[in-house]
Amino acid sequence: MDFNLTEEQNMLRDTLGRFLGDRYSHKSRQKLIASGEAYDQEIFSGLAGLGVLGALFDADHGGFGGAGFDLSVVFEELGRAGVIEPFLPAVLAGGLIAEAGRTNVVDEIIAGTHVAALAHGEPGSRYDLSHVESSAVLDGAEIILTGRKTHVLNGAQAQTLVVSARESGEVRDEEGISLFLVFAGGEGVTVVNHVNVDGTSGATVTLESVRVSVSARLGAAGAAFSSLETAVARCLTALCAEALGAMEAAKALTIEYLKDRKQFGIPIGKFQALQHRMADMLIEIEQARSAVINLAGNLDQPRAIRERHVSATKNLIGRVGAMVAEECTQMHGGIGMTHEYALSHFSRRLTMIDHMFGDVDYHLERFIALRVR
Amino acid sequence: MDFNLTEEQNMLRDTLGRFLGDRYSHKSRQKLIASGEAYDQEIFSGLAGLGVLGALFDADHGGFGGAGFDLSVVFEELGRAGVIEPFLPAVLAGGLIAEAGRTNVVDEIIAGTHVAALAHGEPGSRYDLSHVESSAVLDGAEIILTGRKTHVLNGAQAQTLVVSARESGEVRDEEGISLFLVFAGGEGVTVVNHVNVDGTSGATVTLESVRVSVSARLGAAGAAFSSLETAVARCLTALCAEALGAMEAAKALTIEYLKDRKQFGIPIGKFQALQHRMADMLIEIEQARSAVINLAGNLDQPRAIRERHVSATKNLIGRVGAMVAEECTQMHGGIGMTHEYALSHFSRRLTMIDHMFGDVDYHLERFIALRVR
Amino acid sequence: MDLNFTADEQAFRVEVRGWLNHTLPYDLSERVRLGKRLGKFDIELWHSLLNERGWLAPNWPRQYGGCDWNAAQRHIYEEEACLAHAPRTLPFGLNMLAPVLMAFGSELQRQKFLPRILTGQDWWCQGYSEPGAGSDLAALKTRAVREGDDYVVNGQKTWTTLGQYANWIFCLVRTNLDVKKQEGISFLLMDMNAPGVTVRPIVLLDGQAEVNEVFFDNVRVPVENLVGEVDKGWTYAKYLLTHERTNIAGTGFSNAALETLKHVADQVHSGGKPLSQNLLFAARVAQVEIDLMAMATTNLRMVSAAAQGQAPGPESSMLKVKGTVIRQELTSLLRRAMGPDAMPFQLDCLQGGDNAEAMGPDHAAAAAPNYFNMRKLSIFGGSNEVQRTIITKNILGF
Amino acid sequence: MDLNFTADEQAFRVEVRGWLNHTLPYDLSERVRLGKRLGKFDIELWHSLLNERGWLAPNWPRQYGGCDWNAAQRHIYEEEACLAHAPRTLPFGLNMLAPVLMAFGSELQRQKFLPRILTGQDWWCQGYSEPGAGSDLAALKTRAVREGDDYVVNGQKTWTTLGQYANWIFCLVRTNLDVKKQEGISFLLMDMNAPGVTVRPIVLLDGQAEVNEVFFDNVRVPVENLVGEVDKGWTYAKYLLTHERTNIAGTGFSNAALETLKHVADQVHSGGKPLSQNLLFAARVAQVEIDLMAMATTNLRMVSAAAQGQAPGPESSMLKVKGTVIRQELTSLLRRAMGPDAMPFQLDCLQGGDNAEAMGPDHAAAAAPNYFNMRKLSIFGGSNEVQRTIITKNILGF
Repeated sequence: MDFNLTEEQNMLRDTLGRFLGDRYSHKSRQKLIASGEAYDQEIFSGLAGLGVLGALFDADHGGFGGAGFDLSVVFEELGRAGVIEPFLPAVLAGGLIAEAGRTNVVDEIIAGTHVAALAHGEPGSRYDLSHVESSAVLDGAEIILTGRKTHVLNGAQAQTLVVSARESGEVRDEEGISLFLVFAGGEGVTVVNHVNVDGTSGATVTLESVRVSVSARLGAAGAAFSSLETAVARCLTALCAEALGAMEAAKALTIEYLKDRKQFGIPIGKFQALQHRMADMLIEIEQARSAVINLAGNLDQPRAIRERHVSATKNLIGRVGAMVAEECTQMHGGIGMTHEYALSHFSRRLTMIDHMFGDVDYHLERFIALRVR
Repeated sequence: MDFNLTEEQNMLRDTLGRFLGDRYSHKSRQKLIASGEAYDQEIFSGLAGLGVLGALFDADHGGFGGAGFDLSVVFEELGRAGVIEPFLPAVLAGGLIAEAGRTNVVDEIIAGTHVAALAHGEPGSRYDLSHVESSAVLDGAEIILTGRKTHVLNGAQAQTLVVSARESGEVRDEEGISLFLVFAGGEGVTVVNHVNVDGTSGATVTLESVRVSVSARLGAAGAAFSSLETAVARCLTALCAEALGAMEAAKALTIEYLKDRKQFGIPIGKFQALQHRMADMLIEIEQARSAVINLAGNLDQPRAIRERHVSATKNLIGRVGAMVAEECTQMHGGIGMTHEYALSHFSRRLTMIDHMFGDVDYHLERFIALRVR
Repeated sequence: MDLNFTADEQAFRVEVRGWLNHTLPYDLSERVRLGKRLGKFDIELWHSLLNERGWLAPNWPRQYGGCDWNAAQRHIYEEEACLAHAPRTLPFGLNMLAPVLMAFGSELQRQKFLPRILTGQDWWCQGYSEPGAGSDLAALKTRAVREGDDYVVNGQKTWTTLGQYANWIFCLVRTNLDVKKQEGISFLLMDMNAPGVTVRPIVLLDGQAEVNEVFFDNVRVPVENLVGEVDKGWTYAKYLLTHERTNIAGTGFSNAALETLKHVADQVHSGGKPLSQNLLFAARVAQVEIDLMAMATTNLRMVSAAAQGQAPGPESSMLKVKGTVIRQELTSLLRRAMGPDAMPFQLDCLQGGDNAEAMGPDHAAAAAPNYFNMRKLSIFGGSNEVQRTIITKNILGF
Repeated sequence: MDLNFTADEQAFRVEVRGWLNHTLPYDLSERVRLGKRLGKFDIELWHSLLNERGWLAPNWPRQYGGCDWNAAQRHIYEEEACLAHAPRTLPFGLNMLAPVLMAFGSELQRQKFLPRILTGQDWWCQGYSEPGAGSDLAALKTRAVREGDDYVVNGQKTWTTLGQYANWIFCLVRTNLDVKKQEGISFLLMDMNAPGVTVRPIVLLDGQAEVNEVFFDNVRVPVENLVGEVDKGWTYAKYLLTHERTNIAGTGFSNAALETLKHVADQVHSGGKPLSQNLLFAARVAQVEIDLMAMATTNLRMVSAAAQGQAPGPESSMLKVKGTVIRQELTSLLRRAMGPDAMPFQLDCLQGGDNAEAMGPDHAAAAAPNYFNMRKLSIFGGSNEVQRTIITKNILGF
């Protein structure tokens, strides 16, 4: 048992922290979002140059990392700085493309010159990974894709979409789902961008009889569910680590505020009621850190173990995330609610993370269902 | 809308409060329990003499009260003093006997000269009111009762048992349950007494082919469920009011302690962390009072409304009861855990009330199931 | 005790419901129901409709054009208005300034200002908080110095709700530096259009500019706009806090929000069945419903005790805290009910543009912004921390 | 990072499990499993079995007869012992007094007392708290006055766990009234059989006399029983609080309690199906399991940091609070799982008399008493309130 990062991971963390400390701020992010841009290409390229994207893939796929703790190190730092650039899509869609051996695309993703997005969610799917109504119909050497995909993370910024569609079975069957590489600008593909509450970008993708070659299918026909689940497990490792970083940032702001802000002539951090609530929050943030470690460290375990950790960690992160967002806002008072103060970004992001890939209750129920008997 | 007690209720409350203030103490109760007695006959008779039992029945049955607010006024005071004398059986069994028009028995119950107990729970029934395995078999003009009844409140102190048994249907059917008056000393009836954690007394009753006359049946054959549910609703009004009284007593002890106890040179009530927790507790006790009022005031409403209030109130009382017991103990520190300090009685009683006729979760789920659509 | 309303009260409820049904514009109530944002015009329209009916000022005595309703009537009106998704009325003039003017203002002030609150001629806002004076309100620094028949005011107020629409502001200002901080404060009425007043909107984390900073740079205020006596403003401000705080529990809002939540949980599906049939979600809803049932009675008990002339104790603090917790929990559950559809920030839809195609179910656009906006409930009007201290102080004596 | 145990550690686990399986008497582990009460004999038996194997003192260096296990080994042993339902060992001599003697005691004291802790010749108890000195421990009043070669001790200690069985007590006593309260305290070893020592059991709300009051009436203590320097006792007491607090999180206990709870929830039925299939109950169990999974890692992280020589910070306070919350929640759930069967007070069954017919399922007798008993966890060893203050002070600096 060893809780130390490798030297490479430590170096990457430090480099990343320094770069973001110098180049990324609440002000610059808010300005970017107000401008209507989904992300800052210069920052994204700069981070790619530091190896941030390479760290998300293993050596077989042209990267130099790819393990659970590589994901968690990178995303904790991204979360701490409140980065909205499209790194999660690289884990999600990028991971699926890499698994399918499409190395040329992966190389471009690692270089930061190509964004691929996973188009999987649908209007009625909520958090159910197997809910796929979009259809894939074989027509000679081509496949015809039809359907509507929602909440496609960075869908409008992507050159390539990884689209899930059903080749057989009923709406919520795990069997019968396939994944296809689709050119985002292709015929019949409509992508409508929107900004999310937390400043990230999503898109709604409509596929109207989109024709792709059979070779666009990733893996075997109808057998993509397991790959999807694995990719989401990796994405949730990243997302939970990002949440941890956001918690640490919110905590740091609140500690400073408790020291500096005076009411009734003394710093508000001297009020015992706030002290004790702060203590409970600090304890829970340590719990969140441990939960991220548990997930990152069990990502390569057999499915039964891995998925129990996925649900345990996402549940805990969701609970602690809400606590941190709400308590930090409350301890700040009005100032913590203002758009121009950095806490507002972390509150929004922590809250929205609970809406991604299953919330507190969804994962609690899933954890129970996954009980090892 | 009127939140004032009637003049009679106010008088009864004051008289009762004075009597218990003079005659009842933690010390005397602990001594009684240590002696092995289930209750103090003198106290019981004294309270009966004040009209406490009469207040539980309406004029048609020889009492002078019987409404929801009569129950709540009486039991709040009993709870505040931590009375363990057998008043709940008078509501439960007494209420069922009264409903069936057996006025001679009711007269004795009101006089305090006769204890009747409801023998309904069974080893596997937990909180399900319709779970009755005990059987009642018609044999000419007699009925043969067989079964095992558990957690019979004051069963070993009762002269008469009101026994539920099934005449038809399956184990958890509402149809098919009947109630019978059974002489506690009768042939085939074995009653084994035990003391509960909170000092009250329970019993296990075994019925081995007990023969009773058909006239011992209360009401129509197999149709007792509705009466049982009503009696339990009345009992829960009393029990929740008792819990409220216990909360008020625990609160009063804790307030005194926060004022008197010094640590680090100042009264611990000056520590803001405790102040704020105390404030939350005070708020919840007001909620508990309102919940008792809601139940008492809706006891005569149609079943759908009444039972939603039963479950809402029992759920809230269970939650607040645990909070009050745990927080008051914690704020006291070690002294709050000692047997000889009165708080220990209220903690135990509040905790055990959650185990009677359905706990927090049981009633939460029931409240959902009773949703008016 | 009797939990039933009298026949008169029931008749009153029918009257209120009928009037709301007939008068409240459908598109306005729909926007309230869906949590969309209201503009100046919407609020002024609703005020004028209420004023036509004579129901704009339930708490005011008749002599000033109020309804003089008793506690039960006010409660019934509040309940019906919320369930009908009527916009809330602006409290600043109606419930905050007016009682102070009635109790402490000059006859001139009453005659000048009270009617204009009803007609909508004046839109009042509140100038209490300052950057350095939040929970510690008495630490305020905005100075008013007497020069001839004027006070000259310099300083800054903040968190001024809807100040961007207001033409008048009532302010606590410091008029005496030589006494204890509570004793050097005065209560001034100030024209927002006077030279030297600047308003700067503050955007909050829901993306909306609901509050403002208000700056005073040598603003001249005629002495006749001083309320009551100089240096006695703290007394008037405290009067506001313990009196006339009707509906502090917000049970009407919570009842309406609960109905909305249940409706949504029946519509939205999760795992192939309505969310309302998911036991974990249903349990959260039931838990808050049970708490609300009790709080509604706590509220009525306290309203009724006040009506019987019992001195206001810590009850309003209790209702503030519990009411806040319940309202915030309801917005949190509505947000969660939306699942991923709570994510998009749909500004067009929130602002009610009809041409905007909304994503997700009905309430999706407002769910997250309202959740964030409602965080304010536990911060403003005396933070919940301040309320908890008041509650315990009342019992412990320190 | 690597969450796996090494091959050596896994082999160690097998060894521990094998030994426990072979050595731990079945009736003893059954009583632990069912939460029944243990007597003096039970504890002494288990100590002697461990001592025979050389495993009684995991934290001690080998020179004193300890195991000198590293953090991982101690963790593994703790986990296995709890899962096997072994009795806990007495911490007073082994984990509290011994480290102080090793660090600050005289050679004579070490040679005299350490072996007798292992052999069971001495049963130590702790004399810290007093009626007026709980969270504010330094306010203690028990006086020790030097008279010739003796200290004469007068005063009272309280909450002395299992003091009724002890023949020795280590005490904090006041030896100097003229200095700050922390600076006039000394650390004394006292013979419980000395004239003037009286022990009075305190019955707690679980009906058990687990703790005691200890009275000192002119008790003479030879000067050689003073540990370290006079008036420096507070330093030694604090040393205890920040060092050698292994297993403060109690993850081993909680793991075992969780297993028991799950087992019970499969056995007990509610509404015709196992309680474990009731989603609300299952959700409560799952929630605490998830918290425990994280805390187990928090615990290992902190143990591992300490092993790498990082100075102990507020981590042990964090583990104390969270560990307590989890353990208390587990006893609360077990109590609730029992339904009405948690009500009877079955003293005979608790004390393990075989002739007593127990009512309800296996764990019914102990469920409520253990729930009540475990309320102590958040009170003793530095109340959770004191721990919270420590945690925040560490970060805020005040």
